[in-house]
Amino acid sequence: MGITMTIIDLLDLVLIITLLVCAWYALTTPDLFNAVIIFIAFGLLVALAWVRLQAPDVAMAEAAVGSGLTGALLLSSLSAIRRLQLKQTDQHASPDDATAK
Amino acid sequence: MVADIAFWLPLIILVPLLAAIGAFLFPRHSFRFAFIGTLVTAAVVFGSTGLLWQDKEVARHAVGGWGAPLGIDMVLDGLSMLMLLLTAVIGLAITSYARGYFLPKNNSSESWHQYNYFWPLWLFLWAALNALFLSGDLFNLYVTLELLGFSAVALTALVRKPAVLKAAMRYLLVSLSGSLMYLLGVVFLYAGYGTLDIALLGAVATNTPELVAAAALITVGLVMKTALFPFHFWLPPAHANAAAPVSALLSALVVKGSFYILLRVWLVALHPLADTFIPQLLSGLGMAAIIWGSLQAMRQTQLKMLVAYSTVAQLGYLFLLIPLLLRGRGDDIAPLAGIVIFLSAHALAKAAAFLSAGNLLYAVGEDRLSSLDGLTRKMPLTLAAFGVAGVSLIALPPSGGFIAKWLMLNVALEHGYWWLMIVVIGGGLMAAVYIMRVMSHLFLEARGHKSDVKPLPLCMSWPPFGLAVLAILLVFTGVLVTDMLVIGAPWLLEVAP
Amino acid sequence: MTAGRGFVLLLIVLLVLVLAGIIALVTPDKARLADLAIANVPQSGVLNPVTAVLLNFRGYDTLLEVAVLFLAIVGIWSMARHARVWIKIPDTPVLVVFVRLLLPLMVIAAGYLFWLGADFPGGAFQGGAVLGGMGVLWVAAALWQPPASFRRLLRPLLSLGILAFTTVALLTLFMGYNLLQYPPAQAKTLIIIIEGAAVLSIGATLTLLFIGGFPKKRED
Amino acid sequence: MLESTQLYAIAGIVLFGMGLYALIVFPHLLRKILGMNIMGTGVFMVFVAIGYRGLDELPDPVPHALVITGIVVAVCATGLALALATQIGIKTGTARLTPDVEEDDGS
Repeated sequence: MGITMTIIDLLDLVLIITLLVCAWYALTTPDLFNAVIIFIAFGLLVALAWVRLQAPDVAMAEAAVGSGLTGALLLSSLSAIRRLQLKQTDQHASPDDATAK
Repeated sequence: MVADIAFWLPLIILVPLLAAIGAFLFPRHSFRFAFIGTLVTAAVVFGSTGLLWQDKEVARHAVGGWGAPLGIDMVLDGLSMLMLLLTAVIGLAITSYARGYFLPKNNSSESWHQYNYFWPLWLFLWAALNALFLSGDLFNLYVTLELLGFSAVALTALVRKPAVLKAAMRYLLVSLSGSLMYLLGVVFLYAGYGTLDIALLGAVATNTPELVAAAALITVGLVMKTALFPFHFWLPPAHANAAAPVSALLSALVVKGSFYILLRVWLVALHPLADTFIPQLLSGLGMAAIIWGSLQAMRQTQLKMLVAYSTVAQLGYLFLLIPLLLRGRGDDIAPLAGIVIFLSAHALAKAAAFLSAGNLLYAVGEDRLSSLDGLTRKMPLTLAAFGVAGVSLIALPPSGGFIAKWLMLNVALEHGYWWLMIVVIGGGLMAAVYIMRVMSHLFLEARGHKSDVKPLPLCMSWPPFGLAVLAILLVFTGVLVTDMLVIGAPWLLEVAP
Repeated sequence: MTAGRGFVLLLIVLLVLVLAGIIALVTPDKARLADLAIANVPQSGVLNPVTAVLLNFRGYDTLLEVAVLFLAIVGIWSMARHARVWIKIPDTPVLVVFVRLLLPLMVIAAGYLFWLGADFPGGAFQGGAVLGGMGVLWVAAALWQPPASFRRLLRPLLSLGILAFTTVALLTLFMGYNLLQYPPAQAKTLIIIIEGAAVLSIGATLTLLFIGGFPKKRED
Repeated sequence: MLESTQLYAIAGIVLFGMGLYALIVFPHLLRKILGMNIMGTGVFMVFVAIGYRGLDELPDPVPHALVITGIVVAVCATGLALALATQIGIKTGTARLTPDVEEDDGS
């Protein structure tokens, strides 16, 4: 019992650390496209966390809405904004937010 | 069934909601839905006021039949009734005004687009406000806050200029982060006390670390949305650049929504913290808001920007008495009466001011103060509206603003808070300066070429005047408001948890 | 600028430390609604406690939430008069076949999730989300350009969920019950009606969120 | 010794903080929207974590239902914010919130 508990806790710990690292990268990676991809991965990890917390309903909603659809939304907006910026290549030369760091 | 007030509570929310859906479903008839929706909503609110006045006791509607804590309760007491009533009165004026303001003058698809989307969004906003005022559940309040925020932002962005869109974006981001802070606070409350019902929380809450954390998060989140100094930065650009009826809604009602939640949560669930520094801090920030907002308003060169900074200042007054209110709670209704009358007077006067500003803008085409010279003769009713609203904003007697400040000062002096007197009087003087600046331009002799003033339709010239007159008439309502507010005080649930 | 950032960082680190400390100290045996909710599940008409909370105990929240979904589309259409330029997945034959195969499966999955949701994990939101995902794939793979006649169906489709919900709400109210108080015998039927309408509306809403504007025409 | 429920709750708070930081500090709108989403996920994680009582006890279904509501509200917020951001991109050529009034890092 004691040993299984420790193993489970270890799993939680690893999951949480991966989650936090993912979130940090999603927020700080210079390229926005990468950031969105990492965010989608982050969402899937969060869904895993919901499963660990015995919340399968939330896990499904998270995987489908929080990660999948939000990710798709972000990607489509990103491509729209980038295309706009390519179209008007004026003073805003950098198409992504390399300077947002 | 019909004589039972509990029956009417859901209708106060569902009528504008259904009208909003209809206005979106049938864009060609959007105004018809708005018109009928406005009248019916107002009628339901007025009817409920009558019933509540008759019953003199709190009405509760347990949605789903479960009752708190498992279900959600709608609660109608004196405080929420007055907020609903205020919203309905301003709502009538807005629907009338917006009909004239948005009705396309040419056949451009852009202006039809604006016209057709204004109505469902405005009805959604109204439904959200009503749901907010009636809700007794903290998570339910979160959903109503989001409904309110989304419709307010979409209404702001109806004017599709870069500056406005940016202001709307900033507004959205502040609003969303404020809601999330609020929600985290609610989670702390649930973690500590296992319930989301405000009244039940009031019965079990004690001064614990989780209550302090929740209070801090909820207060900061809601204060951001209420635009209390120093979180006011998003308000002036959004309120000044939106279309006039939207500016009126935002300044008169939307910021009051989050303030109302703050008030209610502090009166009941967070009351064990009444003697901590947080209420004092809010009062201090209120003072800072009055000084900073008034100074900024005096510096503005554009009318709507001036009126928007005046909102920043006037919101400060709402927070001045929070510590005294919490100390007295239900035993002493005077501080609350002062706050509520001030809130109402500001809502009516500010809506009138923004609508008059909209009229001037509509007639002249720009709102630089210097372009308003000598308009008095051309638009007497609008000018009268602005002047009368100004009287209440400065709080000259006799006006709602005056009686509210009078009540506040009485309470403050009674408790020895003499420094509030300096702030209140100083704020009034500064308001006089910025209002007089506008009036002096309007009464200046015209320097020629002002013949191209567009005539105003009646549905635009009367609503601001009516609202301004109501702001004055509030001076007679002190006793009525107090009697109304007593219904439900001290806001604790009699039912055992 | 960097000084400002450092200040923000400092404030947030402090906030996180304090809040984390407090949440860790809240003893995990505090009162919660779990027992009350689980005890009332048999009267709710469904077996999945989460669905019981969403559609019955706190159905009013969900009503407002469906209103939020509806409002989101009204708001987006008021801002963006045309669909934003969306990503177009290069239509390789493999992809086309893949998506074509996937679509019916997703419809089935959506229906299954919604039906299952009454008694097992799943429900209207998850089903609607899968439906929405299907819509997104459909649009992104450019397999389908909505014909003009279909656009007229969009508004009714969007409002189906909220209309069904408010209709049931009004029905209960006018039958003399409280708002959204289901008679136990009809509870399951009513919940299924609301959920069924909601699944379609949520699917449509999520797809239209992705399109991000009234699907009139592409901008280039 | 921390239990896993507390571990998740603390992680939720950290996520909330990260998201808030990004929302305040980074100028690009998409980054702000990402921050808002991560902030929300943090709140939800605290909420679900406090309803969890180990494997032997049933979890609290109330936070689960509320979090599902929250996730749906969050995706609506994201959709609305992205539509607005795209409009700003169309009108100004950049999807950043350049400070045109005053620096807004007071929060």
